[in-house]
Amino acid sequence: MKPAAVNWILGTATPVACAVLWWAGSAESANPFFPPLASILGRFEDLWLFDHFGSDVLVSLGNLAVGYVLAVVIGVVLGFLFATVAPVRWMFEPVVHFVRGIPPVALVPILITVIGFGAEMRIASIVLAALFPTLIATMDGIRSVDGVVRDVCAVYRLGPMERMARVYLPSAGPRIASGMQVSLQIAFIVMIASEMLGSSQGIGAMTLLAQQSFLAADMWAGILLLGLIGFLTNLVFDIAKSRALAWYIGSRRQERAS
Amino acid sequence: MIATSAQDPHAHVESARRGTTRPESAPRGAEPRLDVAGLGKSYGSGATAKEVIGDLTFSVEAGEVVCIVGPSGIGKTTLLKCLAGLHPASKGEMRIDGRTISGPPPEIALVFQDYSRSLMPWLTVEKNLLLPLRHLRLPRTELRARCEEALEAVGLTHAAGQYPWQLSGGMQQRVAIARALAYRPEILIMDEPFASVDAQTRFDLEDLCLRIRDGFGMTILVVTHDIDEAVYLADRVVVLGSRPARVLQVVDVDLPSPRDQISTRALPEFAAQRTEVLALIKRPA
Amino acid sequence: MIATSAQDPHAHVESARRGTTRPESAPRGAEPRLDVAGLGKSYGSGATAKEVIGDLTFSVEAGEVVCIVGPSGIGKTTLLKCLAGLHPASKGEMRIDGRTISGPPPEIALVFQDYSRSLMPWLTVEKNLLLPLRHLRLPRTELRARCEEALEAVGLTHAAGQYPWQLSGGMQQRVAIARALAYRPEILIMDEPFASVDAQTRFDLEDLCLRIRDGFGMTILVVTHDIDEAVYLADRVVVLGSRPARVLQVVDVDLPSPRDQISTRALPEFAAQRTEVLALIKRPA
Amino acid sequence: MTTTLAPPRAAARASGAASALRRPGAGVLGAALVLVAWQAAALSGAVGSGLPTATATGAELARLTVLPGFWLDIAATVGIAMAGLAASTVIGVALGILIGSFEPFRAATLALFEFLKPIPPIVVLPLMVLVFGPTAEMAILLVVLGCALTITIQSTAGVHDTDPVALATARSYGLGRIETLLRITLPSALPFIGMAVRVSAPASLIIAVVAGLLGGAPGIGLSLYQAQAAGNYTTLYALVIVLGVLGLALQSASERIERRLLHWHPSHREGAL
Amino acid sequence: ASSPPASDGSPTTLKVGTIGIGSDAALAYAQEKGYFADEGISVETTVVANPPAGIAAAQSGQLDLTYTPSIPLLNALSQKVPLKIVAAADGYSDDALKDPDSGKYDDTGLFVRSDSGIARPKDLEGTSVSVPARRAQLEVTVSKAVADDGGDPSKINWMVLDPSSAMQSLEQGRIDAASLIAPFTARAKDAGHVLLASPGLKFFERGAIGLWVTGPQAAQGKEAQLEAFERAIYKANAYANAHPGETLQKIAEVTKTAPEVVRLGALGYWPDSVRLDDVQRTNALLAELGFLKEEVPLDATIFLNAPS
Ligand SMILES: Nc1ncnc2c1ncn2[C@@H]1O[C@H](COP(=O)(O)OP(=O)(O)OP(=O)(O)O)[C@@H](O)[C@H]1O
Ligand SMILES: Nc1ncnc2c1ncn2[C@@H]1O[C@H](COP(=O)(O)OP(=O)(O)OP(=O)(O)O)[C@@H](O)[C@H]1O
Ligand SMILES: [Mg+2]
Ligand SMILES: [Mg+2]
Repeated sequence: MKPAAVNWILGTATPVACAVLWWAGSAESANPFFPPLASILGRFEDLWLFDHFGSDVLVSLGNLAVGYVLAVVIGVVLGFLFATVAPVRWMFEPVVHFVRGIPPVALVPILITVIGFGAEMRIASIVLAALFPTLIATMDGIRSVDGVVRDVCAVYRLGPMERMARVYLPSAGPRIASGMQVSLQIAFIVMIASEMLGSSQGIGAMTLLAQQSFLAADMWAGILLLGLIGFLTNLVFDIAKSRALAWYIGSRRQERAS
Repeated sequence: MIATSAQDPHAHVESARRGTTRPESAPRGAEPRLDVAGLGKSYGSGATAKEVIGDLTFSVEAGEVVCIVGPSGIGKTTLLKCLAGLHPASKGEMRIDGRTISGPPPEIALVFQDYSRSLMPWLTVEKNLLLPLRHLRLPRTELRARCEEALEAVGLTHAAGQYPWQLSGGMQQRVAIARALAYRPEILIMDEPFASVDAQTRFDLEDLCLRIRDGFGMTILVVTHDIDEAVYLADRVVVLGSRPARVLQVVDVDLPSPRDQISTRALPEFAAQRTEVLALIKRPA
Repeated sequence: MIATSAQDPHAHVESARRGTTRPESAPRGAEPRLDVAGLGKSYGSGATAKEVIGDLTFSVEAGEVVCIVGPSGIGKTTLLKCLAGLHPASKGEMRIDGRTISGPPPEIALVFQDYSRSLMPWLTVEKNLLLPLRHLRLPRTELRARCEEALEAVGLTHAAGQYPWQLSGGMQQRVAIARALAYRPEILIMDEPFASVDAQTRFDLEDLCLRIRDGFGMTILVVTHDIDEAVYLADRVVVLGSRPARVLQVVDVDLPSPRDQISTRALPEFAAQRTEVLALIKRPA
Repeated sequence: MTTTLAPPRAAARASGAASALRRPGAGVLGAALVLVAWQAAALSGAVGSGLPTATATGAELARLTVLPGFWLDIAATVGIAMAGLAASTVIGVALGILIGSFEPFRAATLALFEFLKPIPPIVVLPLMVLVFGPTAEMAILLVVLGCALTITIQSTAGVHDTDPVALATARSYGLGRIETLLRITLPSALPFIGMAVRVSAPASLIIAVVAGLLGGAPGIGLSLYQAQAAGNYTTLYALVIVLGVLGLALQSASERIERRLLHWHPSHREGAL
Repeated sequence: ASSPPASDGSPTTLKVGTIGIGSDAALAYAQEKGYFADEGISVETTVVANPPAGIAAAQSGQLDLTYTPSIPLLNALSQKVPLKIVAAADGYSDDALKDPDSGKYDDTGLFVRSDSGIARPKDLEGTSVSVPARRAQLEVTVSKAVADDGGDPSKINWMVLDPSSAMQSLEQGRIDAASLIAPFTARAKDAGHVLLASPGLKFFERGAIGLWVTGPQAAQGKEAQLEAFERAIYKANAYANAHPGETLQKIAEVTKTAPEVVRLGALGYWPDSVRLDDVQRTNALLAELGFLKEEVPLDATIFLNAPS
C-alpha cells in the first residue's frame, strides 16, 4: 500500500477509534461525572436538537458573530491607523499592550458593572477582548511590509490609496488572518465566559447550569456542543482563509519544496 | 513585435504616456540623458553617519547600455536607489535631460536586485504588470496591449495568469523586467538582474536586454558582478572602487554590434576588454 | 600552513581518521579514485517516477580537479547527492577506489549548494566545524588543531567565535569549505560553491580551491554554472546535457599551472576552451 | 489545513511588549490621556455607579499591596500559570519530537489534533470543577489542557520543518540518529517551540484567572469574583490593573527568555550581515 | 470527649468550604471559642463561589466539609454523587411559622423596586428575576411562591446574578425583581427596595436548610474528626441561638456588612439537628415542582450519624 493511503487510513481511523473507545469504556459507567456516551448523546439530542437551539444556541452564535465582526473591523481600522500615524502609535501602543495583557475574561466582570449583563455586555466583552490580536497583527503586518515592496511602490509612483489597498493590505494579509484567527478563539472563549457570568441564556449558561445541578450528561452534552462549535467556526475560518490567502499558502509550499 | 516597432519607438512611448508629443526642439543629445555629478551619499546622520558613496561623476547618453561593476557592498545598489529617487543624495546632483532628480522620476523604471521580493506574490503575473499602470488611467485596451507586448518581449505570454512563485527564478526575473517594460520608461535601470540564474538563461536575458534597447530605444543602466557580462552588454563600463565609492575608470567597450554570445565572447578584443576591467577590480584597494 | 604540509598529507589524513595506515600495496592510480559507471537516478516510483539522470559515465583521478557544468535542473545536485551516498542510485554504479558506494562514504565531504542552510545558525563557526568531528572521538588537542588548520586555510581564523549569520556570504561559504577540510576527506565535492558572491571573493575562493588541492592533496569535484570558472579551475570539465541527463562531452583543459586569475584568463587557449564548452552548452537540446 | 505559526523572519519582526516601551515620553502621555478620560467618565457618572474613579482605584491598589493575601493571590495565580506552562512544555516537546519524527504518529494524530485544537479549555471547566473541585490542581490541569496541544503541534511542525539540507549535511558527515536529533533537529525546532511557549504564556495566565473566576480556584481570579460579588468595584478595577501588569511582565519575560535562547534565529539576530 | 489527635500529636485539620454568608457566624464561634480545639481538631475555611462548587470539592476530596443548602444537595444526590450530611448549619426554628410576624425569620427575600408596579408574586410572570444560581434554593422557593399565588413560574426569565450585581441591576431597572439571601436582604431594605415575598420559610416550614456535608473520602477516613466537628458546631449553634445580639455583631463581622444594616434583616436560627422528615419534605416539593424528575430515595444512609 502507498504511504499516503496508510496515512489517510491512520488519520481517519484514530479519531474513530477514540470515539469507539469512549463509547465502550463508558458504557457501564456508574461514575456520576463520566456517564455513558450513549446517554450523553441522548441528552445532546434532547437539549440541542432543537429544543434549546433557537433560545440558546442561536443567541450565543448571534452574539459571537456580531461581536467578532465588530472586533475585526475595529481592529483592522485601528491597526491601519496605528501603523501609518506614528505619533498615535507612540502614544497608544503601551496602553494597547497593557490592555492586551489583561486576561480577556477578567474584563467581563468590569463590563457587567458598567453596562450590565444584557446582550450588549456580552457583545461588548467579545469586541473588547477579541479586538487586540487583530489590531496588533494588522499593525505589525503593515509595518513589516518588505522594504523592497515599499521601494517598488515608490519607483512606480503608486498613490497612497493604491498602496494601501493593493499592496499593504494584501501584504499584511497573512498576518492579519492569523490575528483574526486568534481573535476568533478569544471571542469564542469570552462568549462562553460572558454567559457563565450573569446570564440565563446561551450555551455557556446552560452548561454551567448543568454543572451546578450535577446533571453530568447535560454538562457533557454542552461540552460536546461547545467543542463542536469551536471546531466548526475554526473550520469555516480556515476555509475562508485558504481561499483568501491561496497565493500565500501556495508560495509557502513552493518555498518549502525548493 | 520588437523587430517591427517604429523607428523611433521611444518618441511613441513618450507620447503614449504623456498624451502629448514632446517638443522636437528639445536639445536632445546636446546634454546626456542621465548625468551624475559629484554624487555623494551617506546613511544615517551625526556620529553614526556612514559615507557609502564618496564622489561619483559619470553620464549616460540616450540609447546607451552602461554597466556598473564593483565589489560587493561598494554602494552600487545605493547609487541606483538614489537615481530612482528613493534616497536623496547627500551631496552633488543627478539630472535627467538636464532636470534635477528629486523624488522618483517618471522616466525611470528600476528592476530590483531581489526579484523574488519585488514581485507581489498575491498578484498574478499580469496583475503585477498592471499594478504600476493603473494610476496612469489608460484605456483598457491600451493596458492589455502593453502587458501583452511586454510579456511577449520576455517570452512569457503563456505565464500571464500564473503567480510569480509558480515560476522559476529566471522567469521571475523576466517578469520583473516585463513590468518595467510595460511601464515604458525612458531609462531602464537594473540591479544585478541576472544573478542566480543558470548560464543558459543568463545568456538569453543578456540578449533580451540588448534587444530591448534596440526595440524600445531605451537607455539602460545595469549593475552586475560579472565582468564578462558587463563587457558583453555595455557600450561603456563604469568601474567603481575604494571606500567610500568613487569611479575608478570608465571603460569604453569597442565590440561590434549586434553581439553574439559565442562569437563576440570569442573575440580577442573581448578578452582584452575584460582583462582591462578585471585588472581594475583585482587591484588592491 | 598549506605550503608546509606533508608531502603526502593525504596518507596522513587517512591514518588520522582510521587509526591505521593504508596498505601501501593498494593499486593506487591503477583504478580511478572515483568512478561513475552507467549511473541512472529517478525520483519517485511507479507512475509518478521522474528520471532525472539517464546514464552517466565518467571518472576522476586522484588529485584531479574536475568541474561539472550543465543547465539548471539537469541533475547536477542529484548526481552529487548520489555520490555522497545520500540517495541510492537507481541503476549503474559508483565506486571509490574500486569499492562500491552505499551510504555516506567516509572518504567524501560534500559542500552544499546552499551554504546558508547547511551551516547551523545556532552554532558558532568553530562549533560548526566540530559538529562532524565529535563522533570521531579524537583527542581534544587534535580537534582544536584541525579546526585551526582549516580556518587558517580559508583565512577565517579570526571568525572562529562568530555565528555564521554574522559573516558575509563569501565568508559563510568559506566556513562550509573549512568544515569539509577539517573533516579531512580524500574527496571534496562542492556544489556551486561560489554562486552569489562577488567577483573578487569568487576569485579568492577559486584560488583557495586550487590551493587546497595542492596543499591537502585532495581530489576535488566542483559543480558550477559558470563556464569561465569551470575552465579556470578544472583539469577536466564534464559537460552534462539533455534530459534525462547524460555526459555530452568531457573536455580536457590544457592550461599551465599554477593558474592566475588575470594572466590565465587572458590566454588565447583559455578563450578557446571556454568557447568549446560554451558551444556545447548553447547547442539546442 | 494545519495552520502552524512559522516563527517570524527578520523582516517581519513581531512588535512585542518591549518595543512598545521604546518611546517612553509619548507612551506616558498616552497613558495619562487614558487615565484622565477614565477619571472624567467616572466623575461625570455617565456610566453609572459601577465605575470607580482612577484615583480611588489607585488608592485601592496601594492599599492592596500591603496586604499579604494580595501577594499570596499573585503567587497562586502566577504559580498555577507557570506550573501548567512548564508541564505543557515538557509534554508538548516530548510528544512533538515523537510525532514529528515518526510519520505514522503524525498521520494518526493530525485529524484528532485538528479537531481538538480550536476547543478552548474553558469548555471543560465545568467538568474539571466537578471532578477536581475548585483547587490549584484543577487550575493547573486546565492550563495544561489549554497549552499542551499548541506546544505539541508547534513542536511537531518544528521537527518536521528541520531544513533538509541541514539533515543531509548531518547524514553526509555520518552523524548518528541521536546526535542528529540533539544537535540538528531540536535546535531547528526551537524557534517553533519558543514561539509556542511565548504564545502560551499569556494563555496560561488567562486560564489561571478563568479557573479562579469561573471555577473558584485560588488566586486573583477568585478574588476578582469575590470583589464583583461583594460589589467592591474599586477592588475589582485594581485587580484588573494588576492583571494587566502581570500580563505585561509575563510577555516581556517570555520575550526575553526567547531572545536569550534564540539569539541566533533570524527574528532575534543582532549584528547579522 | 475528645477525638484521637493525629499520630504526631498535632490536631487534625479539616478543610471546610463556606459561601461566606451570615450563617457562618456559628462556624466563627466554634473557631474563636475553641470548640474545635476542645474536640482536638482544627478547621481551615475556604470560601467557595457557590454551593455546587463546594459539593464538587467535597466529593473530590479537596474539602472535607462544605456548606450547602438542602436543594443543591438533593440535586447532587439525585445524580448519585455520594454525599453525607454531617450537621445543620442554619434553618428555621419550629416556631417560626407559627409566629404571626413570620417574615422576620426568613433570611431570603424577593425584592422589587418601589416604583415597579409589581404587587404580588403572580405579577412576576413574564418579568426577569435574578437568582444567585439556577435550580438552586432561591429559584425553587420563588417558583413555589409564584405558583402558590396562581402564577406560572415557567414564564419567568431567570437571570443568574451574584447578589451585588443583582442589587445594582435592580436599581438600574435591568431586572424586575431580585431574589436575595442575608445579608443582602438587609442591604436591599436599606436601599429602599420593597420586599415582595419571603419565599424561604413558606417553602421549608421548619428545620435545617443549610447543611454541612462531606464527601466519600472524608466520610471514610476521617469519621472521628467529622463527629468531632458535629459536636463542636452544635455547641456553637446553641451559643448563637442563645446570644442573638452578639451574633448580630458576628454576622456583620463575617459578612463585612454594617451592623445597622444587618439588624434590618432576618433573625437567624441555628438548628441543633437535621431531621430526615425535613429533607424529605423538600425532596417531595422539588419533585412536585418538576425540579427533580422523581423523588430521590432518602434514608438514614445520607447521614454520617443517623439522626436520633
Ligand atoms: N539603508 C541603509 N542604511 C545603512 N547602511 C546601508 C543601507 N543600505 C546599504 N547600506 C550599506 O551601504 C553599503 C553599500 O550597500 P549597497 O547595497 O549599495 O552595496 P552593493 O554594491 O549593491 O552590494 P552588492 O553587490 O552586495 O549588492 C553597504 O556597506 C551597506 O551595508
Ligand atoms: N527530492 C526530489 N524529488 C523529486 N524531484 C527532484 C528532487 N530533487 C530534485 N528533483 C528534480 O530533479 C531535477 C534535477 O534537480 P537538481 O537539483 O539535481 O538540478 P541541478 O542541476 O542541481 O540544478 P541547479 O543548477 O538549479 O542547482 C529537477 O527537475 C528537480 O526538480
Ligand atoms: Mg546591490
Ligand atoms: Mg543544484
